Amino acid sequence: MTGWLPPEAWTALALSLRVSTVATVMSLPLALACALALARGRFIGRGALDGLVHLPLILPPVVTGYLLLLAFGRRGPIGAWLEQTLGITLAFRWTGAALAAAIMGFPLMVRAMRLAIEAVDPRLEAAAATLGAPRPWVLATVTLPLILPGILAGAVLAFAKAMGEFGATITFVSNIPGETRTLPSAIYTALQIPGQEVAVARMALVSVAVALLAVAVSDRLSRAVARRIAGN
Amino acid sequence: MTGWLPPEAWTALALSLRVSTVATVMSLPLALACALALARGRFIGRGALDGLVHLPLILPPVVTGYLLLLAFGRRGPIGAWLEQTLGITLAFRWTGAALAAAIMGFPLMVRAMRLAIEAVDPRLEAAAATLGAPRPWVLATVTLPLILPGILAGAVLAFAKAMGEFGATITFVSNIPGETRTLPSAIYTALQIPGQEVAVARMALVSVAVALLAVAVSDRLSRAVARRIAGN
Amino acid sequence: ADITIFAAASLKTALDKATAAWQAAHDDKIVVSYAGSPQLARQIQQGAPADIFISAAPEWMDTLAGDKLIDPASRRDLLGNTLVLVAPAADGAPVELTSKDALTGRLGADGKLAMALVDSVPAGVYGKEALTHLGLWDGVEARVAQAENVRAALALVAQGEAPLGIVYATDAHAEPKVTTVATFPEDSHAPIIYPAALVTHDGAAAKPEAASFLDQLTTGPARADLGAEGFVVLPSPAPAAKP
Amino acid sequence: MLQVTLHHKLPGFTLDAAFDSPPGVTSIFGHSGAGKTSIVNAVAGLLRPDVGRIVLDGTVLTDTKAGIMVPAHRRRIGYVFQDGRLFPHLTVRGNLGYGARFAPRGAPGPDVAAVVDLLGIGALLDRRPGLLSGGERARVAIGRALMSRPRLLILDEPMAALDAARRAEILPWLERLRDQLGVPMLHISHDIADVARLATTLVLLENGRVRRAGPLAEVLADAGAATGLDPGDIGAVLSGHIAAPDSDGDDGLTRIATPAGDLLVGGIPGPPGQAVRLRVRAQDVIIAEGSLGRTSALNVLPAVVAAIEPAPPMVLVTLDLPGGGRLLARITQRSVDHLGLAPGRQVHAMIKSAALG
Amino acid sequence: MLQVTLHHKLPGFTLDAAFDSPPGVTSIFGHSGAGKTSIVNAVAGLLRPDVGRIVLDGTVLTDTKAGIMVPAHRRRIGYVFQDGRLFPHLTVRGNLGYGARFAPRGAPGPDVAAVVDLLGIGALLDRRPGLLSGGERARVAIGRALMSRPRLLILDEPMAALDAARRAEILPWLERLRDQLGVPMLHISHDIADVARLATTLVLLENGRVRRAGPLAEVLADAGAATGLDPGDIGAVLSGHIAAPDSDGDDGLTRIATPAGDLLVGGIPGPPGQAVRLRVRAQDVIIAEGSLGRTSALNVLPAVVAAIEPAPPMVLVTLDLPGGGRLLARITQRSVDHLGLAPGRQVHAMIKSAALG
Ligand SMILES: Nc1ncnc2c1ncn2[C@@H]1O[C@H](COP(=O)(O)OP(=O)(O)OP(=O)(O)O)[C@@H](O)[C@H]1O
Ligand SMILES: Nc1ncnc2c1ncn2[C@@H]1O[C@H](COP(=O)(O)OP(=O)(O)OP(=O)(O)O)[C@@H](O)[C@H]1O
Ligand code: MOO
Ligand SMILES: [Mg+2]
Ligand SMILES: [Mg+2]
Repeated sequence: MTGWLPPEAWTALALSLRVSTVATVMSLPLALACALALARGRFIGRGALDGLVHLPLILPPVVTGYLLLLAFGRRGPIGAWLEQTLGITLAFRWTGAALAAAIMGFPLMVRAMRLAIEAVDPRLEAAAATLGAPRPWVLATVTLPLILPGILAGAVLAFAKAMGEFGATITFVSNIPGETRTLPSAIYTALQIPGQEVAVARMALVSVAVALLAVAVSDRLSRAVARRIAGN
Repeated sequence: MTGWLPPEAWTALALSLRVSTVATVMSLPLALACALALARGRFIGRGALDGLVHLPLILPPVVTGYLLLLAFGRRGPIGAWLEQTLGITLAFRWTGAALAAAIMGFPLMVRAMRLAIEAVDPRLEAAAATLGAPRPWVLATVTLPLILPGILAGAVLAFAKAMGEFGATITFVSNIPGETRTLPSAIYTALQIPGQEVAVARMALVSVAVALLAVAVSDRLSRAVARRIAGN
Repeated sequence: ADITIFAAASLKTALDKATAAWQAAHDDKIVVSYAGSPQLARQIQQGAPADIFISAAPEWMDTLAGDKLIDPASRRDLLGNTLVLVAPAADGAPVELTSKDALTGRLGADGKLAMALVDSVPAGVYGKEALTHLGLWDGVEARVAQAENVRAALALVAQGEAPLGIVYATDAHAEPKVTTVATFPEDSHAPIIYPAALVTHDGAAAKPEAASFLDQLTTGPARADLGAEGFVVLPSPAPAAKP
Repeated sequence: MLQVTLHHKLPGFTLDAAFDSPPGVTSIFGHSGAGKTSIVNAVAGLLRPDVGRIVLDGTVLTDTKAGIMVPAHRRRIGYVFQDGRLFPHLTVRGNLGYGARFAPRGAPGPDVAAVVDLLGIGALLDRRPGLLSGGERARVAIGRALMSRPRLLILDEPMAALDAARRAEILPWLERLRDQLGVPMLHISHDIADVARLATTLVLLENGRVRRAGPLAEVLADAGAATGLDPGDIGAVLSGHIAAPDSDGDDGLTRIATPAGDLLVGGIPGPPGQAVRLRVRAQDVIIAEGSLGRTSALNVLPAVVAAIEPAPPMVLVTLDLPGGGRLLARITQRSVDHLGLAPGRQVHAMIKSAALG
Repeated sequence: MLQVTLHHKLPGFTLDAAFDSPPGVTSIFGHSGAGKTSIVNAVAGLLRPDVGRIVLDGTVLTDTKAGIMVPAHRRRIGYVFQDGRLFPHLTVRGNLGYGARFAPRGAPGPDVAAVVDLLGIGALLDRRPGLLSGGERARVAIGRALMSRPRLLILDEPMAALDAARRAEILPWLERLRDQLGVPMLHISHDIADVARLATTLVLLENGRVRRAGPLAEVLADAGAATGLDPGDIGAVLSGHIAAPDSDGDDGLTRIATPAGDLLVGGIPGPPGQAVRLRVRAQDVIIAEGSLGRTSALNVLPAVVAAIEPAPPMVLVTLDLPGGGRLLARITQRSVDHLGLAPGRQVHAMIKSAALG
């Protein structure tokens, strides 16, 4: 098996898995908050937030990567601040790759959650309120469990996107073997060389297999949840 | 205004709008069919279809573009067949750019629709059946109207993605001015020249403005629909 | 008739000038598709309607030649380039490439050396070759940040994210935010060559307009436009660089 | 004619029911959770029973042994759901129209105007279900099902959310559907008064099993079946027809001729000769001895005590009427003792006109 | 004490209601679409009225003029919704627990075991609402609201989906909540029998306006208010208390002492001296002349005709009872003529024991 793919490809796969998982998990709470705000909120700046969330989808990935570089690079205002106060370095690190992946997947995650939230019957939330539950509690115990399939769908979309993200990642954190060379970067590299088609195909296959597994698992999970709720 | 952006950028914008609109509109029916099949179907190959739909999300866009080139190029099996029997040329044409954009946005569109379909109360569909409505009619008159917000959400996601799609497009149909040089390709091209930051920023801004407008309009629409249904 | 040119993206500024000049004097419309050389070469393999291909590296031209997709007689080495070491403009002290720790010293504790992908993108491949030749590669290998293309590597230096980068002289020339701090000796790497050729479609003869534009490029006033961007304008007509 | 045999297991509940439903209205009556909705779901084609056979007018709809399961939309069975299920995206008009869309052209049945009028939903036509009150929703659901001109109409507690006045308005019309168009109905209700007015057949369901099924009058008058009923609901049903208008003038009373004698009843309009059914609740019958003072109770029928059965805290007295038919009277043991009642004893049964309306 | 003043416009409907609800149970009674649910929604804090003021026990909950709108979760008002609204993702146990989660520690009220027992939902505890029948859902919803130990309990047609037996089981317990714990209730029902047993105050709502509000007995006995009621629902309420056990032995009857005389009633258990209320439906009262034969009707009270009003197709006779209190009798015009009834006339009112249960 190790001969089938060069060892560096396995390294890249491991890194991609780490990056995608971290990106997905870390962006979940913020995505949920955004989805809630967008689905239920009535505040000034709602439109602006909506736009901001969609940006990574609309901009060519390299532009997003470039903007990330400007903001989160070592010399970037946020990057410098993070490094000095929290000791978090993103530039040229796998953490930066995770940030890029998280940002690219963010609109997908928020949309899925938001759709699910909008499908929740607000009358159930009203019922919870009459039972004395304050708003945050209602969200945690009624809204959240009901949108679990949506959260899973959003997470798996973001994960899949993270597994395939390349443009923003390489622009922001470059391609450093073992640190930021994710599977898509490795694939891209191979694509630049004539005659590497087989290696490309193999790596793509592995990437696809992993992401599809995630899709399948999440689908099964969310169906199970939905079935339990519907009761049949 | 025309001086603010070079004329070719306006051409690219017009092309991007055309490509994105066509991509979105043309993929709607198929996306809906896939979403229905995935949400409600119980058939062999459901998992395979699910995976296939997600592929463009998972694969690095250049790989997707390359696969499109292999399949839909002039020498590709599907491309050659399309050209000979239907006279449709996709390779290096804006129609090919639309195909690439449609495929890249497809998983997003399907997911949004599928989430919406899964939120439809099957008891309403059962009620329609007792009124004598055959399954396709039930879909058209009950399921479809109820998932309108989801369809809109899916369409706007796909449109936004199409406005930003670059990797697959340039790999599949190249970067031919007036034919396949979409706004993201123009941005990429400009990025190749140092000191073009202002032009890049302006083009990105235009692209973002258009996509955000679409997002805002669709949001307003789907809220209106949802409000009408909820009745308050 | 229209002339379609598939050209490596890094040629954009130079080639845009040359085509503008040509169109001022001729009726033929020229469209140029700029993208990565590998992408363009693969598209030509799939029947892209290109009349002229200008690659950023000879190997993709070789590939097309092997597939009999170019007119071998028309192939010429159009331009050459020089490989340079750049640093942010604010930090422009020259670097002595002969010294073993010249690079590592300048990079500091955790600074990165920005390059294009060292295994695949030509600028990266040349850079790695040169560093190896100079005995510097082993010292910096772990410090290299590989960018998608040479322009992205340039951007890393321009933004101050990387204290050093290896790019083409043409890139350094165009980006005021960087300074050239060293130039790699010509013999430290294979010659940097941008070959050009007419594309043939299924053995059909190339468009005469395309042939005359290509000739004009290699002989005409366009040479000045190309040279102004910092390219090495190779002697014309250049001998085919096929080994 | 509907024939139903069902066996179906759910976690924690087993349905094991068989009954025949002759033309007319069959009411299914039983406790909450007895399985009523499950039965009608199977009939409508929304539940595939583990084992079962359902035949409507000779057409096999479900037959698990033969592998037959006609899909719901081909059964032409209208269904007014317990939980409403109006289409939220359609106006009331749209909901009604949906019902009409697949109604066979020639099938008999009321048109939109008639249905709207009957159900008092004219003012709601352009509203969406989300803006309707609970009762309004129920009325629209009934209308929608009617518009589909079904071969069989299932009503699952259709009037639970309706007030008495609205109920009183709708019931006669359901009766008319039954009598004039002959639309057979399968009807679930908790209100035995509705059942008594509508049903021709009564199925008493207990815990997934049919406890008693048969003609309404028989089941209702069966003191043994009474445990399945609310004490206040037990009673008898007398059949008769509207007699010639009473000479005593137009005071709103209708004279109903029954084999046991004439009864005066308030507010049953109809032409002479029309068949009517009167439910006489055991609770509304007073037993009197031979000589009676003058009272406001206009209806006094001679009767013979047939049986006396305990129904704590009261007793149930079955009375044979001379012309045929029976009455039940729910009275106290103390009265039995007072009057010295025993089988064979000649008495009078007194019924207020007001109790028969 | 709950004070409500509301003005709220909806497309096609205007709510304009004010009433006071003294401690005890206030029932809101009115046609479908009259605005009952809208009123209780405002009380629960789920509807912000255009103009209005709602005060519960001195606490201002809503005051649009003062800009006060206490959020629903701080009102401590339990709400049994007309449409159930159980949490689909929680089991029955989880739903009950949700109600209990925010119940103030010290507040009086039943515990889970008591609620489960009362509502007969022990077997359902691990099931999800999707698997419950309509009536089961209603019972769980009642239980969930009770578990939150509210200061005021809103019941929006809580028993519409319940069968008579289950109703009969739950009602006494709601009475106990009212009497022993003093949980005030705002109650909506179409069933005047439930209303009569539960309510201390009755609000008759018509088309968004309060037509009549006041103590139950007054409103029910008001022939003028009767247009808002089903003819069968009109009646009087007599207050009394349980008298010493009857010497006549243990035949299940209870003697109730009222100012107008003693009445024998079936099946009202309770210690002597306990206050009870008896609803006497106008339909169940027979008017007799002085000399009476022996009948099974045990309760005969002397009375004086106070008024005779038409209530087509019948007439309503108001009877003054000598000891105080009134009865209504719904009889035919023909009987009035027969008996020569007129105000001031001495008669007897006959009421079956069975009708008083
Ligand atoms: N959001 C709304 N917009 C417009 N009309 C509404 C809205 N909500 C309720 N209505 C209307 O207001 C009236 C009162 O509704 P409400 O639900 O209070 O009635 P109700 O007395 O509870 O009736 P029911 O006994 O049928 O439940 C109805 O005519 C209803 O259609
Ligand atoms: N899918 C299911 N899985 C498990 N149990 C179920 C399911 N559906 C219904 N039940 C149970 O089956 C029994 C019968 O349900 P059904 O809905 O037929 O009762 P019902 O007679 O209509 O009651 P109600 O009068 O309360 O509506 C109930 O105990 C219910 O909890
Ligand atoms: O579409 Mo992108 O090109 O890398 O995600
Ligand atoms: Mg049911
Ligand atoms: Mg209501």
